[in-house]
Amino acid sequence: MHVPHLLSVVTLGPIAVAAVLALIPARLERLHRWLALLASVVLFAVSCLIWTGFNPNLPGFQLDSGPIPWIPQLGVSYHLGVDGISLLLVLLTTLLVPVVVLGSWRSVTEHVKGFHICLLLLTSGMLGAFLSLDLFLFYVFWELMLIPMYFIIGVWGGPRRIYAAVKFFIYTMVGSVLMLVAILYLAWFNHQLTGVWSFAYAEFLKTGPQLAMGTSFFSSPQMLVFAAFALAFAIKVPMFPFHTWLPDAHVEAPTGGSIILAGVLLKLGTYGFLRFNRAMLPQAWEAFAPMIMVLAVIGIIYGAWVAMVQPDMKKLVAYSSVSHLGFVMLGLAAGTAASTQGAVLQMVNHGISTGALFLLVGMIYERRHTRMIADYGGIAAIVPVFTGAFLLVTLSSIGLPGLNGFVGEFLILAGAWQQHPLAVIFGALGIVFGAVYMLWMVQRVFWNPLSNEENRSLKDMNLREVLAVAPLLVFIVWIGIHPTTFLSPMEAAVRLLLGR
Amino acid sequence: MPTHSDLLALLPELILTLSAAALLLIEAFLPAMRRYASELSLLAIAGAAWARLSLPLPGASWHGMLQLDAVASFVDIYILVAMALTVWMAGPFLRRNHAEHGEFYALLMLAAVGAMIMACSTDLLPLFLGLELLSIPLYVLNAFFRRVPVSLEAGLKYFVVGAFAAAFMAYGIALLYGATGTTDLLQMGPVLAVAGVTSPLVAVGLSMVIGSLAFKLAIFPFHGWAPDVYQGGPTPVTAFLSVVPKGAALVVLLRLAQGLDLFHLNNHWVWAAGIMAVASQTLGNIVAIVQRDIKRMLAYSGIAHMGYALVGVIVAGSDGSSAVLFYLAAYTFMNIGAFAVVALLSEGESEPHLISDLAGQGWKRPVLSLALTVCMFSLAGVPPFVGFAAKFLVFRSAVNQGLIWLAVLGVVNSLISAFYYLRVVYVLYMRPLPRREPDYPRSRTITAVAAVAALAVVVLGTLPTPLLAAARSAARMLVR
Amino acid sequence: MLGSLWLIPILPLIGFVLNLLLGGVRARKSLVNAVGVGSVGAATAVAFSTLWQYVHQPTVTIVERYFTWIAAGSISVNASFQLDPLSAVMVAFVTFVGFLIHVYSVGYMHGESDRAYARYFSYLNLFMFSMLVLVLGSNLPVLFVGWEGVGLCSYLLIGFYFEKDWCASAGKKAFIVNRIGDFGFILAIFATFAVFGSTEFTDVFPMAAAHPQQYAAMATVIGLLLFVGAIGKSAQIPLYVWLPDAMAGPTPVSALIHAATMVTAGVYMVVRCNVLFRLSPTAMLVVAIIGGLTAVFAATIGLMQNDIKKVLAYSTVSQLGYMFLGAGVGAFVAAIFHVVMHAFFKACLFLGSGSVIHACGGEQDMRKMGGLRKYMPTTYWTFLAATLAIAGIVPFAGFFSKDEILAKAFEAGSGGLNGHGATYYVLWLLGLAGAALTAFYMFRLVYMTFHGSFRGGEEAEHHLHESPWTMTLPLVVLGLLSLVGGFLGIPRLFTGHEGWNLIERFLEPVLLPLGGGEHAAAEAAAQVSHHVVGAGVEWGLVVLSLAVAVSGILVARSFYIGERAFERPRRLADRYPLAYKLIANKYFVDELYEAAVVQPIHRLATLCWKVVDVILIDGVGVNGTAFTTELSGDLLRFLQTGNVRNYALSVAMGVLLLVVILW
Amino acid sequence: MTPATLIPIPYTWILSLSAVLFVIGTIGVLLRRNGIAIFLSLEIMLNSANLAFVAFALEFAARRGVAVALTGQLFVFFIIGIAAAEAAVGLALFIALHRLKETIDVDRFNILRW
Repeated sequence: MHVPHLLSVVTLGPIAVAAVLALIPARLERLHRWLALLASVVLFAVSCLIWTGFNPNLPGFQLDSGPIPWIPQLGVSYHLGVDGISLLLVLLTTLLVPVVVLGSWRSVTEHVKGFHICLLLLTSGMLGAFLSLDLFLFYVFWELMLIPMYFIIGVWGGPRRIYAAVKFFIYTMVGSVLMLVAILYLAWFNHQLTGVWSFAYAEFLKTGPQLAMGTSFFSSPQMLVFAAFALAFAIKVPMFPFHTWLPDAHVEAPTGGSIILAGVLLKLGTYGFLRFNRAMLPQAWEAFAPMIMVLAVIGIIYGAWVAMVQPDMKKLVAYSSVSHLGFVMLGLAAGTAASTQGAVLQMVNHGISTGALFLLVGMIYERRHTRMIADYGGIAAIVPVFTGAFLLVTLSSIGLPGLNGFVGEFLILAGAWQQHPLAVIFGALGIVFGAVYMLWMVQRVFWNPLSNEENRSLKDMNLREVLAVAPLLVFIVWIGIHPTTFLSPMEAAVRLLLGR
Repeated sequence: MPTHSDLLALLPELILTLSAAALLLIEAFLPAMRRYASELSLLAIAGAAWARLSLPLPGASWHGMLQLDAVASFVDIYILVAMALTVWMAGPFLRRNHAEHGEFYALLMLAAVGAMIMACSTDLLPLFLGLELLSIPLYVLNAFFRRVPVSLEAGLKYFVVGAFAAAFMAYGIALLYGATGTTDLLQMGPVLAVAGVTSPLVAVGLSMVIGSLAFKLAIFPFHGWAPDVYQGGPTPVTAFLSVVPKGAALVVLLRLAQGLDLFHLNNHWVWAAGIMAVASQTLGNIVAIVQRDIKRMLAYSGIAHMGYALVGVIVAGSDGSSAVLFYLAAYTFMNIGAFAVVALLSEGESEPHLISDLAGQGWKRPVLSLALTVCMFSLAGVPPFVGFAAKFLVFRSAVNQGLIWLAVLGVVNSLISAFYYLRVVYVLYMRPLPRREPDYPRSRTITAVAAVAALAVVVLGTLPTPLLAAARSAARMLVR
Repeated sequence: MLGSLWLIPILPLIGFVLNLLLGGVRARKSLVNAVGVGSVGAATAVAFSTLWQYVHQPTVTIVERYFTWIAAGSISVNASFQLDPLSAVMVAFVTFVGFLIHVYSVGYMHGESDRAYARYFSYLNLFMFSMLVLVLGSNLPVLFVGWEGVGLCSYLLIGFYFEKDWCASAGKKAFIVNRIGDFGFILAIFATFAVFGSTEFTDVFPMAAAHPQQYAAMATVIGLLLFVGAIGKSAQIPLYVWLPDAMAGPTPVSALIHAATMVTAGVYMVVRCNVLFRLSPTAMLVVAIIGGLTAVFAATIGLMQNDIKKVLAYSTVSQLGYMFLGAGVGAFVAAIFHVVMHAFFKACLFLGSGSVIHACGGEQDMRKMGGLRKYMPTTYWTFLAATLAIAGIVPFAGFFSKDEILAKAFEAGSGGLNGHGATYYVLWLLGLAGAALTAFYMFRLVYMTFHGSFRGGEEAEHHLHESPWTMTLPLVVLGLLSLVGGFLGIPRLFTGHEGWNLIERFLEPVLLPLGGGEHAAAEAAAQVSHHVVGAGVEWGLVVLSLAVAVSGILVARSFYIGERAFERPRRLADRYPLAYKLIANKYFVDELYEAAVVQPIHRLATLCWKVVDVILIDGVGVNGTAFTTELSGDLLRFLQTGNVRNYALSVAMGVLLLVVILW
Repeated sequence: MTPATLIPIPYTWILSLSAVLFVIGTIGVLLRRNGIAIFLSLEIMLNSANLAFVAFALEFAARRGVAVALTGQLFVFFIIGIAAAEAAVGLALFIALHRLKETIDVDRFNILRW
């Protein structure tokens, strides 16, 4: 079935729904929840429409919405489009939103209205950032995500939520302001070459590679522009030295916030690297790839190690994200078709697995109001279903073959091996450490004697919670057994992107 | 003898002046009418705006002393809007503080006239007159609550430094006159182009003129008065003070920069102004971080923002000028919106407006807090609000002019500014209401003002095209 | 049936899912039995009918492709199974032994709660599925799926009694140590992709065999990496430490996973990739050395264990060592032969010990046993058969397979295989010594457990009883197999011609001939060495190994039988306290690892967190910047003195500044 | 007496005087603490500007051979007027301040600072 401006519907729909919610009095909390749930499910349905309407054989962008002149004086236009890469991430995003709504059903008890409005605005921001084909538009959506996320962490978060929220906001902005200058510079350069003012991605794809490489870093426009973009994305990913906002944000954010944060926001970093740095500034990419690879490998091992010694489940999962995203960056930096596809798939995998982990941790937190591993132990007998779900997700995140995590890591490493076996050797160590910290946590939480009497009265998952997790588990197995469903749509796009 | 057309050209100013006089008379002879002073002045403003928009722009008039072009009209409208918002919120504000006097509005209008004259004058004489006509009422307005110590102190400080700067202006004009034999900017330009700035008279004179304009803008190092005056003065006056004189002064600066072509006339100018701009941004932002009083914080933020705007002035040209004009409009809405909220979220004029007193208001006064939040994010330059569009334009002009360092320092500064703007937001929403809840007044009118301003911030931010178009056409007039 | 190999693993998988659900609803045990045992039984039936068809047609390699599993860029992996003699043999004994042990478990686990019972069988079924995928997989990644799958099941089943923390820890240890091995394995897969552009056995091995010189170098790399995986999975030095701990799991699990099937996966994988190993003398040598050392090393530890299962565990490690020794000397067939035989007798031994433990009410310490012969005859006789088999007494199963390996080792030495003759001689001697030790500790076990008089105390003695038929039946079957199984591979020596060595003849095609080059020469040399060693020498070897075994048995008898039992060993211990301490504490290897690997990493990690993250990046970097900014604000604010004259001054100064700059 | 006998004072002298006056005024504003004194200094500054205007006006008139250079002279009148206006406001302010604090020492008014 054909819907005109399908992408605009997906991107701006949530804002519209948020506006509707804004008009409904705040005391009708159940109504807000149900409306948000309904909206998010419909949103997922619509993005499935995009999937069905998507032609995997076309490498370029499809289903374009626009370009519609927005600020003609500056050559800014509203232009959305989807290719195989963004398609997957859009699906991931829309899949996670209903999960978040369900997951926050009990955990978010005050300012329910505000929460769902923020969530919907955030959704628009993320989708817009994935879909926009105009860098001004992209920047607007990119920053637009900050505000609702700032509120979600700061209002519904834990004890140190304000610190975490501000840290998140400033940290992210540090990167993005320089990116703004870089975008302006690109636009100016594009004007120098073509004589037209434009922020269109397509334009920059043509003119970006013509930026001079110069002799040294500071005399090289392309490298400087690259660095500006890279900083913004490296912080979002987050790559090794820029990751410290993540643990705070994750630990303090409410369950829903953590899911979105880990599930989607981090992907914007890796996506940006692929979409902008890799595609628009190829020569600089060549120059920087080794550095990125080193940082990625450091991130893999460092994240795993630090995760290993965390006493707090959420923090552990947060650091595990640093490690997992390291794999993605490794795949991108290696730059072979296989590793890149693996990286993109791994973005989705990480979104699903880590999202699920945060969801589950949130569930148990609701019951016992502690995330300290030491407060648990031996609860497997009391909450078998929960244990089963958690175990499955754990296995997926440590890359057990047959589950999604393995496929991504396998492709990344196998693809990277052809170019950089050394990096792969170190990266593969991450798989070992991954098993160490995850299984150690599982043992201390679920196995071992029941140390804490308070846990004896734990309730197992109820229907709502099962419904919240189920879709994620389905995808974990699906991607694990038949990844081609998700690999084939992106193949053409990746080939085109690397071809440049 | 002024011709008929000359008078017509100044019709808006005349309307305002006359209604100011009328208000004074009402104050004297019909005290009963006081209550409607605010509405009456709104009417007058509307009339003035109508006159400015409907009448054709004659361009040069009054023997070429006034240049009533698109720029002038853009600034006039902007001044009128700012004033309308101020007047609108002033009504309930004065009522609350039992200071409901017609003079208030009369003085506001005269100041506005002064600003409008400044904006359209291409000769230093009317410029100086406008400047004084703008300043003197403001001295009074700042000290309007003459029983409130801080208000008086604000008045004093503004007066002393203002008069001091005015004296510099006068002497500077004298020197320029001496150097060029004329006070007409348009004639001055060619003369200087030949003579160059190296002659001491010109250098000193120019410095004095620019300096006293920079004083109006509260650009470092002429900013000293701003925090104290903002903090002390009555909030609506502060709101007015924070936008109208700046608009006028910036336009004059633009006319100077264009008329004398400072950018090319003397490459030192770029450095001088660049340093002043960056210094204002940095100082303003860094000191704003540690402020407890929101009005004072907004003063420092204002210093920073004029720093950004000055970048546009440096670039000049149609790009820079349009950016500056857009910036003015943007700044007006977000600033007045913020001050409107501040006017409501305080227990009294003599009380300090502590940021911490906003704790928990976010969920208690949703509309008001949302407006403030929008203004804060906009001031911080976060899309999709107009503040972002404004900064974007300014930095864009800088980059296109090859002044990338200004752009980079600018964005870094706006990053720093996020610190304190965010603080206001999290105090509003993320801190609990204090046990002893402050009983802040409620006023539909002021809430409306805040809401309108916030709405404008959002709409102009998402659809900047019309405003930008106006700014660009105005700028084109400026450059020609 | 031949057209649908997928049916064999799928059945247990279905069983797994169903049992999970049954566990969820706390179904009756009988139902769980029906599903759990039934599914594996069905799988066994299908397997054997398939094999029946398979052996009755010219032995070819059947590859079944089902769908493309992973495909991106140059990487493409099919989900596909292959049936060739090797996988046929594996499938046959895996399903068969697996089935028996499922039956046995019915009796052994009946004490568990319904839920745990269902969980147990679901795990066991999942294991069967994974193991079958492992042996049927037609390329390395699919093999790896099974490989990790069995690892997972072993993790779950070792930690089956998860509320006991040592069980949970043992499970975790098993998984992580295996992961270290898998690290090598997966790198090997990547390397294979890089070198051959495919990982399909049917693509890679012929290619490698055709151009030995070309691939020799990479073969070494890949071979060694693969072997790292094998070391992990098959518990060789230095990664054997997990297997003894794995005995924390239920005994049938130890029998099935940690003796019969999973741990032999490493051997299977090496044999499967024999082409690559044969291309690389280095890899062969390493395999042989590791195997030989492990064989003896583990055996020595086995000498002094008192936990009946621990003894068997170390003996398993040692036997696996023999298998790798075999592979390392090029006796791939013998290795597989030993795998199968070992599956029979070691499963029998474990099940027997399980039946003993069952009888003694969970007691595992042999010092508290003794004289059980008269209480549980079936267990005793089957156990004895298996013991003789592992000790290598004619004509029991172990004799043929182990003797084959030793003989090949000797040949390798005398034939100077790959020019490492001396080393191979040493390895042969090690193997011989290991044989003696094996005979000794196994009979020590038998004597301590079944002979003499019961040392477990009065009321424990009352509960002694023979196990139910579900447990004894598998014992009997396996006991018989340990007796006659060896006849599958009677060497030419006995019968005079190759014909009787069924297994060798059957597995021959797995060893692709290498084409051309010095490797062919090396092969030839190896072949020649067959005949270098004359019949006389071969008989000598046979007699020698028999003598060694018997002597071991006699020593054990003299140590642990009769009224002066246990004296000699005690005296020995007193005479060599150091050696005693060393061996009794398993050479302190676990402690060593703890101190040399685990603790350092843990400390390093803590350092990264507390110092790098919290102090350096966050403290100095992030908060430091924020603090500096705020501080400078706090200083700068004092420029604002509040004194109007200073403001005027700054205006004047500003003008002056402008003048200076503009002038 | 005839005008011819008058010796014109060179305008530079007048300029110098105005410059001196301006500096004096500036220093006065910066140094004096008494409000009225500051205010007077401001007046001095403005008047120095007047002097400068007049001086230039004379010079230009002489150069151009016209009776009077209007712009300069005009400016003087406006500045005088403005000075008066400022005087009114300023004195009013000081009175209010005196009412409040019994002093017009500007250094005493520093509640608002930092």
